Amino acid sequence: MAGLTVAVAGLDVVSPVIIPAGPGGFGTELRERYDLTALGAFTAKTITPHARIGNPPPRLVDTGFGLINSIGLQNPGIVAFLDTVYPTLLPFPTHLFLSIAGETVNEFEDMARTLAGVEGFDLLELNLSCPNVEASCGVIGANPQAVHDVVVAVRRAFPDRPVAAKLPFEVPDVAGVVRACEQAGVDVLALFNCPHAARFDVATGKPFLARVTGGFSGPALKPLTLAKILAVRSLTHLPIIGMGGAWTADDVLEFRCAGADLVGMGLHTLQDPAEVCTIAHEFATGSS
Amino acid sequence: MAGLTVAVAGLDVVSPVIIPAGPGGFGTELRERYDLTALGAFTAKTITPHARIGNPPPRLVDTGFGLINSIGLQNPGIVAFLDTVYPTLLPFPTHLFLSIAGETVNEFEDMARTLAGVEGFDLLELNLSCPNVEASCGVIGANPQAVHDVVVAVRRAFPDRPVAAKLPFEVPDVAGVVRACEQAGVDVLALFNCPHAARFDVATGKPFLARVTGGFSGPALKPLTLAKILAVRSLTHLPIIGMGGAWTADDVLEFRCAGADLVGMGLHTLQDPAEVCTIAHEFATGSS
Amino acid sequence: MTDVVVRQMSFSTDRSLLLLTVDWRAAARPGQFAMLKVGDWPVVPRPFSICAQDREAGTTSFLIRRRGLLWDQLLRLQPGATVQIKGPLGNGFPELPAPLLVGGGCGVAPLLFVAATRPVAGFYAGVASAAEQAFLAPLLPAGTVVTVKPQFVTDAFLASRSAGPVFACGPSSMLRVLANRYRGGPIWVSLEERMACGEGLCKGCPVRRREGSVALVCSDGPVFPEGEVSWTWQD
Amino acid sequence: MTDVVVRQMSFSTDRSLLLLTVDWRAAARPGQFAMLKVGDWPVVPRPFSICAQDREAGTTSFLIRRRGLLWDQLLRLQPGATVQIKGPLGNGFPELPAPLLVGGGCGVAPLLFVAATRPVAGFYAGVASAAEQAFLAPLLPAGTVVTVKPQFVTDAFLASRSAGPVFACGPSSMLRVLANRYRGGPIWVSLEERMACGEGLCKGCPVRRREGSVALVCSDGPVFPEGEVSWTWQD
Ligand SMILES: Cc1cc2nc3c(=O)[nH]c(=O)nc-3n(C[C@H](O)[C@H](O)[C@H](O)COP(=O)(O)OP(=O)(O)OC[C@H]3O[C@@H](n4cnc5c(N)ncnc54)[C@H](O)[C@@H]3O)c2cc1C
Ligand SMILES: Cc1cc2nc3c(=O)[nH]c(=O)nc-3n(C[C@H](O)[C@H](O)[C@H](O)COP(=O)(O)OP(=O)(O)OC[C@H]3O[C@@H](n4cnc5c(N)ncnc54)[C@H](O)[C@@H]3O)c2cc1C
Ligand SMILES: Cc1cc2nc3c(=O)[nH]c(=O)nc-3n(C[C@H](O)[C@H](O)[C@H](O)COP(=O)(O)O)c2cc1C
Ligand SMILES: Cc1cc2nc3c(=O)[nH]c(=O)nc-3n(C[C@H](O)[C@H](O)[C@H](O)COP(=O)(O)O)c2cc1C
Ligand code: FES
Ligand code: FES
Repeated sequence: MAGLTVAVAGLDVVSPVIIPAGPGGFGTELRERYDLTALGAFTAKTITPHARIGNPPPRLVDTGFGLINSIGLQNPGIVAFLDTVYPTLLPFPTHLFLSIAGETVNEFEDMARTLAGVEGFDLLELNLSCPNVEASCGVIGANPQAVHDVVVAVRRAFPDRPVAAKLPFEVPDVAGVVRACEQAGVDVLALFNCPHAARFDVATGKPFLARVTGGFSGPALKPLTLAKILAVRSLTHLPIIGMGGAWTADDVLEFRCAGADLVGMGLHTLQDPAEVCTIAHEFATGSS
Repeated sequence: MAGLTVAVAGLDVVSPVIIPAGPGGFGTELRERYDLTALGAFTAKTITPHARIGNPPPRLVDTGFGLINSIGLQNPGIVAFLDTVYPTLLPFPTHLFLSIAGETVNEFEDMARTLAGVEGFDLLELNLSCPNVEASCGVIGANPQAVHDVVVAVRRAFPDRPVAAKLPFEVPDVAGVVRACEQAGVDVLALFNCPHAARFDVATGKPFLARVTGGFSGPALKPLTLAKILAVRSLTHLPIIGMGGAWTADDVLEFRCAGADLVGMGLHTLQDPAEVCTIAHEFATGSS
Repeated sequence: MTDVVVRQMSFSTDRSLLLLTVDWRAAARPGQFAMLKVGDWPVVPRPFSICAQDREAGTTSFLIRRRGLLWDQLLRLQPGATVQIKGPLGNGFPELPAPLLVGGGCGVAPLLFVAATRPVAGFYAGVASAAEQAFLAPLLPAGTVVTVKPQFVTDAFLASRSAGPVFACGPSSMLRVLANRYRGGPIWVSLEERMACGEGLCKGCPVRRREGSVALVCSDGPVFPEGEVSWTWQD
Repeated sequence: MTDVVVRQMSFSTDRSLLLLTVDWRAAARPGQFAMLKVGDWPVVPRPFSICAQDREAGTTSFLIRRRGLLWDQLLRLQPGATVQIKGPLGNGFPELPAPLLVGGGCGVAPLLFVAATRPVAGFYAGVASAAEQAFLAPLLPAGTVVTVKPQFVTDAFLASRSAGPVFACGPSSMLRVLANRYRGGPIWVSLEERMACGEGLCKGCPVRRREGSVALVCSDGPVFPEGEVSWTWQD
């Protein structure tokens, strides 16, 4: 395998393999236990204006070829995150991306302003697409006008570092949303968050998850994700972080064939962070 | 397992397991080689006003947990179908459903009128959702007004037997389309046709399929299909034929938990028709 | 995950339980668990308590109940085959000298490991069938009280009027009966929740603490002082 | 699909070819194929030509090249394990008495079966490496002309100035060279196309006929008179 380093939104990225928001947690544990230097980037789990305890259990159900999760953005809130978690991350061994979600334009803007004053991370990702919360942060990404408004406000409050927009898997008007991202000044598209999925226990007739549906991820998704990334690639020159089903080094290459610049490995990170780092390392060094 | 016969749109169906349009071909071969009596129904592959040679090869690519197909509605056209294929099907050993696709309201209406004069089948399915043709029959199902217009015309021309609408996997306004189906007089919803998917050959960087994307089916889809069926079930009392990822007898039960009345097994039929008949038989007789 | 070789597989006569022994010498404490996976599929590993370790032979054993997708894959294994493992994970039981052990079903697995590391004040095991009883008998320390369904292990234990610290593992209904009715000493419970990472990353395995915060069964547990655990979830 | 037991597996020294022998006595004609699947995954079976049958032993053999997902599953098999099979499928070669055989790569598989059922006027086999040549040698009839890459089997065959009916199987580039340059008699080609059902149901494996219609490789073929096949696809 030839080495593959990538420049995205002004960042030199040592490997196209990144860890997307959520499956790697906030980074404290990973950073202690694994050698993350060969990763292109690590994205910390989404943080919100206030602490969230997340959804009731069961939060997970396996589907054989993937996993449905219903975490519900469990996080300590931005203040506690910056006070207690963030200091343990620095300096981070690779590019550090932070992910935020709000329910209103103001919430996004306030968080962005706070983070504009915080050193040590390289990109701000807007989670416009969490499938596991009822509030509007779960659906903003499907609405071109809402996307536009959030991004414009964030750009104003957070002018100096790149901003990524993480879009939902199911968007009625993809072209409209992509155009809104371009016009409002997004630097990177993160495609996609998990689509809605469900499983039922046939013994009881009841759903496995407390909240019935959750977000689906894993290798089962790959063929669907690839078609969607290809469609977006034909609409824009913005750099794309592709994710949803990437598991192997060949998958990373396949995502790049479809038009992704960087590739996130969510479920794989969650089951085996060391292996994801090894795959990243193969790309970083060109060994295999 | 308890026996499970179902009444749908006035038809007594011996088993909830059916063969959906396409994977079983037109029925001639299946009828000769397999005992179809325990199936709830068999749907013949979609026919169109004129013969179609279908898409260039490669038409298939495997994804491990499923298959992407790009058949492109290869069929002899309604006239040749009725002259040469249809007579070999009768009498059909279980309920026979026919599937049609047109590019305009008129084409649907004309085919429906022709079929209104044809005895020997039990339900007419409108394929409003083929992912593998560029013409409008691939997208009608995503547009409430178009669905309404097609169904109203078909109902007028084909008044005496039930009509099913087969909807696309990706519908921006599901509630609108379901309402259009109800108002225009659809008897059964067939949910769903295959979503768009793609795979690339990393050795060449090129897509595996001649037409780049195709329709995805197989067990990988099940969790996504179940969430979508559940959403439609909350919108309507119309009977639902669920499909997209059903493989085992337990899957059939799981689809029914989500709200499906009947369950189509596409990919499984294509690899092993005998096994699908056995599963159907278990439900028909209550043995297992 | 690390590849390890299957040394031995033995099934109960009704094939509802499997004792799986693999070549893995990771130093584990009783109450810790490992994530196991067989082949490529299912892609998500499952958590299983460490049931025994043989330091000399360099092996670790798991007691696995018949259930779901992974079981079908386990059935295809032969000694010499490879499985993937990640661990040991979790906190384990405290280092108390002579606990009372109360286990239901596969909940006996971590307690067997406790009993192998120290003298215990009593061992109460509830099993589903006579076949399981026969299968577990050689693994249980002398003097273990075994109840078979429809008998409840909690009834036998409470009737014994034992007193002292308890380590309990089993279905949550069983743990709640103990929590409500045992007054003879502190209880540590080993909880189960669906897991994916097993190491605190995914936040998939929450349990509410009485004071309101959320703990993770995999990395804050699976063993908790019973008094800390809230058995319901309120927003 | 039917479960059948693996009797024997032998690999070429470079492990690029596998001769897989299973307990399956379905009566097949040379040129027919079967759909094979290993375990639950990949879910779609793959087509492989029947390469040999031993009526007495009740076995059937396939010659399989290293490639893709199924290969990884095949590597996990041991004799005694079970694979799933559907067949025999397809039309097979015509019953001509003494054909000339020209095969490239795994295309030799169906031709080996032809040669086992009748005297042949000549056998030309192109292989990828010396390791493959050594592996195939005991299977090929005496007098077979073997070419090793970068030599072309079509060059050797055309240079021999043979005449008579030809059965050919291999990469489509090879078949097209034969079609363009061989004038010594009729040619039957065995085609490859991606398949899913193997029995004419899914319409996934089309080939255009010169007269414009679409045939299915699985059920109208895989063997076609060369003159019927259109090597390009025009709308
Ligand atoms: C710390 C810990 C230790 C454990 N130790 C043991 C042990 O020693 N022996 C043992 O037999 N089991 C043990 N378990 C339980 C074991 O992990 C589950 O029984 C197993 O994961 C389910 O099998 P499966 O996933 O293959 O079945 P699946 O077919 O995947 O499960 C069927 C359905 O049940 C769901 N499911 C999966 N896991 C669970 C679960 N834990 N609870 C409820 N539903 C679930 C699945 O999502 C699936 O939809 C332990 C669990 C934990 C958390
Ligand atoms: C009638 C017939 C007879 C055959 N006989 C033999 C035989 O005797 N020995 C033998 O080794 N092979 C034979 N083949 C080819 C064999 O079926 C493919 O090589 C095999 O299916 C590919 O392996 P895989 O699917 O596990 O790889 P995968 O990993 O699934 O394939 C890698 C990629 O290639 C694609 N692919 C799958 N099949 C094909 C194909 N046929 N052509 C091009 N791309 C494909 C897959 O979709 C996948 O995306 C035959 C094919 C046909 C149609
Ligand atoms: C357990 C889990 C938690 C997740 N949490 C978040 C999150 O907090 N914010 C977010 O933007 N995406 C979240 N995601 C989505 C991932 O960032 C990513 O889009 C997805 O996992 C990619 O698919 P893959 O798992 O198949 O690689 C989560 C995914 C999983 C599996
Ligand atoms: C090879 C193939 C051909 C298909 N052709 C048609 C078709 O002609 N008309 C149609 O409405 N659906 C067609 N479908 C979709 C199926 O009817 C069905 O929606 C799908 O296969 C269900 O998913 P499953 O394969 O996972 O069971 C086809 C599917 C496959 C796999
Ligand atoms: S299983 Fe992932 S946090 Fe516990
Ligand atoms: S493989 Fe299905 S029609 Fe040929």
